[in-house]
Amino acid sequence: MSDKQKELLRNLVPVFTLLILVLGIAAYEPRFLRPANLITVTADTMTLFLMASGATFVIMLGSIDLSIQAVASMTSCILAAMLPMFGGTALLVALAAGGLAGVLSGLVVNNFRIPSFVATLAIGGIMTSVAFWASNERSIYISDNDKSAWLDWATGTTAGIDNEVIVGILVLAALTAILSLTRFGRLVRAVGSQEQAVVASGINVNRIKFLAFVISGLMAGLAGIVMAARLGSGSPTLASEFLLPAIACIIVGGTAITGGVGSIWKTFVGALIIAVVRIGMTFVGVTVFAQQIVFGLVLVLAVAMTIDRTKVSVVK
Amino acid sequence: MESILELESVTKEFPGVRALDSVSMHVDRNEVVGLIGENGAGKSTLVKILAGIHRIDAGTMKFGGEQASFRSPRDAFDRGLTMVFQEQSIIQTLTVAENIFLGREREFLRFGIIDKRAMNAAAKVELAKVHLDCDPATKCANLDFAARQMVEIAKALSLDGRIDSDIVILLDEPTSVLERREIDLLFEIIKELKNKASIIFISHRLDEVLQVSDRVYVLRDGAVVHETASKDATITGLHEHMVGRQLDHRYYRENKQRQSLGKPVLSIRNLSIDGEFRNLSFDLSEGEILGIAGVVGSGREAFARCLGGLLPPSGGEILIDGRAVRLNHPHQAVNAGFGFVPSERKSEGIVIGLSVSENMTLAAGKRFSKFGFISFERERAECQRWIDRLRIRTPSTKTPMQSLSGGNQQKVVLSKWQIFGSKVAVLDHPTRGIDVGAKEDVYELIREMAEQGVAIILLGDTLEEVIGLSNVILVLKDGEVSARFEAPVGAKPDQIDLISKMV
Amino acid sequence: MRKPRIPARLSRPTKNVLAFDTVESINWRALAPIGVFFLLCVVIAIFSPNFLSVSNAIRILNASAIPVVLVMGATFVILMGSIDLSVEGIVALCAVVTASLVLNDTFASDLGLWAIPFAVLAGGIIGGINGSTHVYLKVPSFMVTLGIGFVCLGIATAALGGFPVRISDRGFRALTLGRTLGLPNGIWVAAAAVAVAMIVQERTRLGRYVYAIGTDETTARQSGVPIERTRVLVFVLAGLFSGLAGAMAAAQLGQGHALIASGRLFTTITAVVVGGTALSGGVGSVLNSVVGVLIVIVLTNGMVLMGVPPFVQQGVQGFLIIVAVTLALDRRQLLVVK
Amino acid sequence: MGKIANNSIMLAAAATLSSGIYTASFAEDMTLAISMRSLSNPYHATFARGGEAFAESVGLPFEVLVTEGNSEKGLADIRALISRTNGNVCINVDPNDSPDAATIVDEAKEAGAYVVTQWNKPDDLHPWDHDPNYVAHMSFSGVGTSKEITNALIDAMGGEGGIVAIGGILSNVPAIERKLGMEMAVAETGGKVEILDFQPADWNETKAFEIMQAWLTRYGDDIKGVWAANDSMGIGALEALRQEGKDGLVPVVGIDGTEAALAAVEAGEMAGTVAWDPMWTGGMGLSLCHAAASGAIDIAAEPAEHREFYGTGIVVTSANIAEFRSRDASFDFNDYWAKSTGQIQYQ
Repeated sequence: MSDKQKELLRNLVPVFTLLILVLGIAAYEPRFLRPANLITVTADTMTLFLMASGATFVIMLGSIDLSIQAVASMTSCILAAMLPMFGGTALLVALAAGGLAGVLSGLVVNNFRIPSFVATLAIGGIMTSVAFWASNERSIYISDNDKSAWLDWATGTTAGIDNEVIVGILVLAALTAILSLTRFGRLVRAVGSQEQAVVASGINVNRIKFLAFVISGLMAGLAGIVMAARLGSGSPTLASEFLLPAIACIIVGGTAITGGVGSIWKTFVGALIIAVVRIGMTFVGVTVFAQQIVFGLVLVLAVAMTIDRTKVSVVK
Repeated sequence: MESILELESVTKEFPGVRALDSVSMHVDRNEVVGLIGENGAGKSTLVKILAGIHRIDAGTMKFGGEQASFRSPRDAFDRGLTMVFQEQSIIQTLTVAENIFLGREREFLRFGIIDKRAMNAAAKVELAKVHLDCDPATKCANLDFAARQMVEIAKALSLDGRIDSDIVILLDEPTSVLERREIDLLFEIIKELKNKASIIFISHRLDEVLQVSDRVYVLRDGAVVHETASKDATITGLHEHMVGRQLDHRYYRENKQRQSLGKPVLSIRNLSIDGEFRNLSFDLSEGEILGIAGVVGSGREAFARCLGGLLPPSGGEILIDGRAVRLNHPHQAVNAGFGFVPSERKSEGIVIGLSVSENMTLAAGKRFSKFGFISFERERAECQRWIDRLRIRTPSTKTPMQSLSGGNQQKVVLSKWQIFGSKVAVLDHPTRGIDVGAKEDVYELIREMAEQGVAIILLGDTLEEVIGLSNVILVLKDGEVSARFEAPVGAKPDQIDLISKMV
Repeated sequence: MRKPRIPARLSRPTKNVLAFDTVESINWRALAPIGVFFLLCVVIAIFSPNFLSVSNAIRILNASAIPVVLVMGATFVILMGSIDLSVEGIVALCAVVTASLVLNDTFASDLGLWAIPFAVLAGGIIGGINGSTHVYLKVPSFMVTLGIGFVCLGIATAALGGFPVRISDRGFRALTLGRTLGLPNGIWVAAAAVAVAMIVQERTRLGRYVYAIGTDETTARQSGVPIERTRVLVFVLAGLFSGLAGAMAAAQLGQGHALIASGRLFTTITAVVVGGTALSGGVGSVLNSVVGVLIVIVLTNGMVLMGVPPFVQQGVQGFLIIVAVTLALDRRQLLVVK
Repeated sequence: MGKIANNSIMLAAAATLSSGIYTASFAEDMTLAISMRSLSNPYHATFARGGEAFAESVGLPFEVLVTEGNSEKGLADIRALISRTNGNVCINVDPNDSPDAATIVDEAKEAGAYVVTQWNKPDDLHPWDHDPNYVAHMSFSGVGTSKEITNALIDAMGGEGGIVAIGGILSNVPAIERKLGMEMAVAETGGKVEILDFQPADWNETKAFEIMQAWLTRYGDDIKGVWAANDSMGIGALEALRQEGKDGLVPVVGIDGTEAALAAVEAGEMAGTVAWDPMWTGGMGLSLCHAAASGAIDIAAEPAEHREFYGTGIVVTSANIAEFRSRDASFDFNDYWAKSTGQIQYQ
């Protein structure tokens, strides 16, 4: 029983980390705790979470997806370019384009046996070119009409809560269900933990990896769509500087970069930790010169706290 | 004679298992001591204590007359106790010379730079001691298994002349991968070594142990049960001490061996893998247990892995229920009806990060899910049934796999294929490294599987196991079938007969 | 006494699923990156004959100088199975340190070439922080170096309030601008870095231990290889090379600022992998990485020479990297591809 | 121009009287802030200093926010600031990307905060549609100044020959405008000047360096001039030329007026650059914003040319560098439109 409690405690470390950060900031600036502000902070975090949510599957395999930033930018361009002509179909096409990027990553990793680090980096480059092509090398504005007609689900409010938060929570629920209730989710964990044994059990591991990359692509695509909705435009650089924070929030949440251990809610908490640190610095009034330094240090410390070393033998 | 190494009432416990129970033994200067015992008898625990990987719980260890407790294999090595591991400790990406002096490059340093010429020259000296004629600058990945083994022995011998104290070399199953002439050479080397060092020789080949050693200890269930001078011992005598009884038919549940077999399931026709085995053909029926005997390198491991879909065949046919099947990938093998229990349990048998039930249903997952969603209750119930039936010691179905003992882990692996419903179980050393009680449970399960009509291909840990369990035995030698023995209850072939066909 | 020869039969360790280590394939595969490099050169030369001029070769070598110095460190880290994401941060910070120590428009100092040891030292110290945090706090190198990289960039920005330090010391700038024997000095510095890295890789304990750890950390530990110390030292080494690269970047562009290294990180890692070094560790060499850098630089150079439209360049580059790695990487040695 | 400014101050004074009650308590603990890409480039570092100088002059707390090139982060920080200050804040924003401006204006409007935007905004977003919170938009004529500097380059080349052009991030609005201005200037030469190649270097020095090297191989001595969309890339190209001993022989122009580029112009290595005045945009943007928020002026009553206006971009070449260096760069924070060069024109 005490083992179980320890396990539970270990699992909750990221949550405690988040609480400590929130309370720390609140102690300095109580306005941070106002419900409206908390909802805003959460809403602002959701695009980061969406991007990281799918990539969590890939990282749990022990692989990595570095194409998510380029994929998100690309889908924003496709959405913005197509909305005026095709309306809601544009949403589906943009999402499908994200999924297609995942398909490509999966194929390259599986069939050419190229490490995902390089494969997805390269696919990211290709997606950037697609984004330039789709956008005709410009930022494309989304008109208010199109926005209210097709993107209200992402940017409006429902019962006083920003829709981004609702989308984020739906994704959190859906992906958590996939990860913990389905056979696929279990196999993702198994592959990350001991790939050879899964192969020897007759599982088509390539299919698992492939699906994980597709989910990652789809979620990055969704992140791009929501981003486009929020910012009212699509641009080949819309999601730039998102990649490393997204990977960071997966790891900060306690998912092992070596694979096998992790969950979507941890990524959710990780994204909130990253956001709270960043926004918290603005709240506390940390000078902008020190912000990057503080952010870097907090990142390392947060991982030092949240990572579960009992399940990882060799730290690389 | 003076004792170099002395163990006095050494006890070592692991959760739930007393691995060593008050073991006392000594090794004298310039002596070769044989150490034998079945798997699970405590040999590997003893080795790990000597190597400084485990600490002893009670008792004393003296080395060179002084109380000793090694902190690490390196510590033991530096003080003169060196071992050649069963699982090789050669780093393949380094050269021969670098492996021999790994961690001890200091003597070749000139202003922080390794003097490679000096190191290679010194390595050459050590290699000469094992009569291995190869370039010390060769990468170890380019050597074959036997040569790497010799490099390991050379590494152990490099202590000679570098430290003042006596040297004890522990050879853990050194002959298992060697060919006959290499074994002969090794024994000659051991004879030469006796002038410089003491040797502990661990092997399951009793004839070799008697041939090379001066004295023999027999371990069983974690205790020394017998000690004798080699010249006074016989193979059968040692064997009986090892298993603790006269050959007992009940041990292998021979009474449950099926007399009448079901319909034919598997036909193998001229199956080959280049460089491993050639033209293997046989038929297997429901409930039949086919034992495969052969030394390492005979091709039997490759054959087992081939049926597991892990090594694609280069020629021949495999028919299940009369239909040809392709085995280029494990999932093809599994869907064809093969259930492969690998010898490397930790890396290929179980997924350490998953729970007991998740491991059990790893292969049969589809049966426990609807539209991809897992039916947890159905899964739990089924797994609980198997846990009860196989007497798997686990607090619950959700227990992480890593907290189970080796024997219980192996039962989980076996149940994985039972749950899946494999027609042909391919068991590659199913009792490797598990304790005696669990072994009997495994034997019981094998008989049950046969009773239910599963055809079984067995690569046993010991010859005795193969003989005891099988209906029929194929002996492989250099990749070809050298003999076939029928093994009906009451008319089992003799170990000697098999060995004569193996080597 | 009979002497056993090394049997010609190729062994196949049965415990690995897909591990074949045959003598011939290793040698052939090791040359593959060089083959890819030449293939690339031929293709570009067909479209643009100017590519094969001596002056362009020098330009390519010159553009490769800083990346080569960077991959010297990164290769060791990757050989160990770790990764260093702090490259951009360390280079930027060390470029700022260098620029501030030579004759410049912001600070009153004039160390000339003596600034280089300080920059290299600064890099080494940051590398030491990377390594110790990674080893002693047991945080994956990915996250440690990411975080420390941010910290370095932050310091480089804050120290100057966002302004660059401009170097007015012509003598110092000779580090990259001057020529010796017809070649820009930067190339010589890079060559020296390669020589040092080769010596470290082949002739020092550190280099050998890196392979041992990358191949099999447990066995290495049992053989008495000081794992922790080696890991820290490798990050220090990577920091030293990044520090040198920082000094070179300052000399090349005549200034030091926080953005001076932007874009260097992924180029560095791509070059290491394209060169044939496995991200899982144990397999590869600093020489491979030199070829990797040349491939990446020639690719950039070639796309401008061939007039590939700007907006597809990233896509073409991504595609070609996949092709290059497919050809260059000895993936059969990898049990599983992550 | 000056006249208009004076008149509007009078108007503003009148407005202050009328709306004084409303703003009196408001201005008391107002926070002033600047938001921009990052502090690690000289343009924005100076921009922030301008803001700081104004904040000091009125004794109000001052904050700097950076987007780090990430629109979402920029927006989140602005939201956090608005939330923390309860909307009692004036922000001078250089949006990361033009569409961000619309979102920022919406946020400000909702919370009662005041914003001035710089450089980037959608063409159809206008301050007068969002009175009073969207105070003004300040910019520089990207096309116009680019055309001017390109003409300076063409002059330096002697009126003919091939040029190579290095652009910013392809989809970036200033990058597009600057490229357009360059192309227009080249077109006006009637074929005497030819663009040999255009490559984007994403505002990055090192990329510009490598591209310039490749061009030297491809075009060699056919390159008679180098155009760069900003000074960083110009310096990168210059260093590539220096490597070959061609510095000073091939004229290079950039845009931004960084200290490095000005020094290069003085040394005769660069043919010219365009000096914006980030100190002025940073300080005056905030000053105007503060004036509107505190009621010193009635911004809603101001004419369009006071709501969307260009600042002064000075083309600096060797001919006027000495003059430029010795000019009086100081300005009066209360003389809001003194340096305006007219209402923003849309193409």
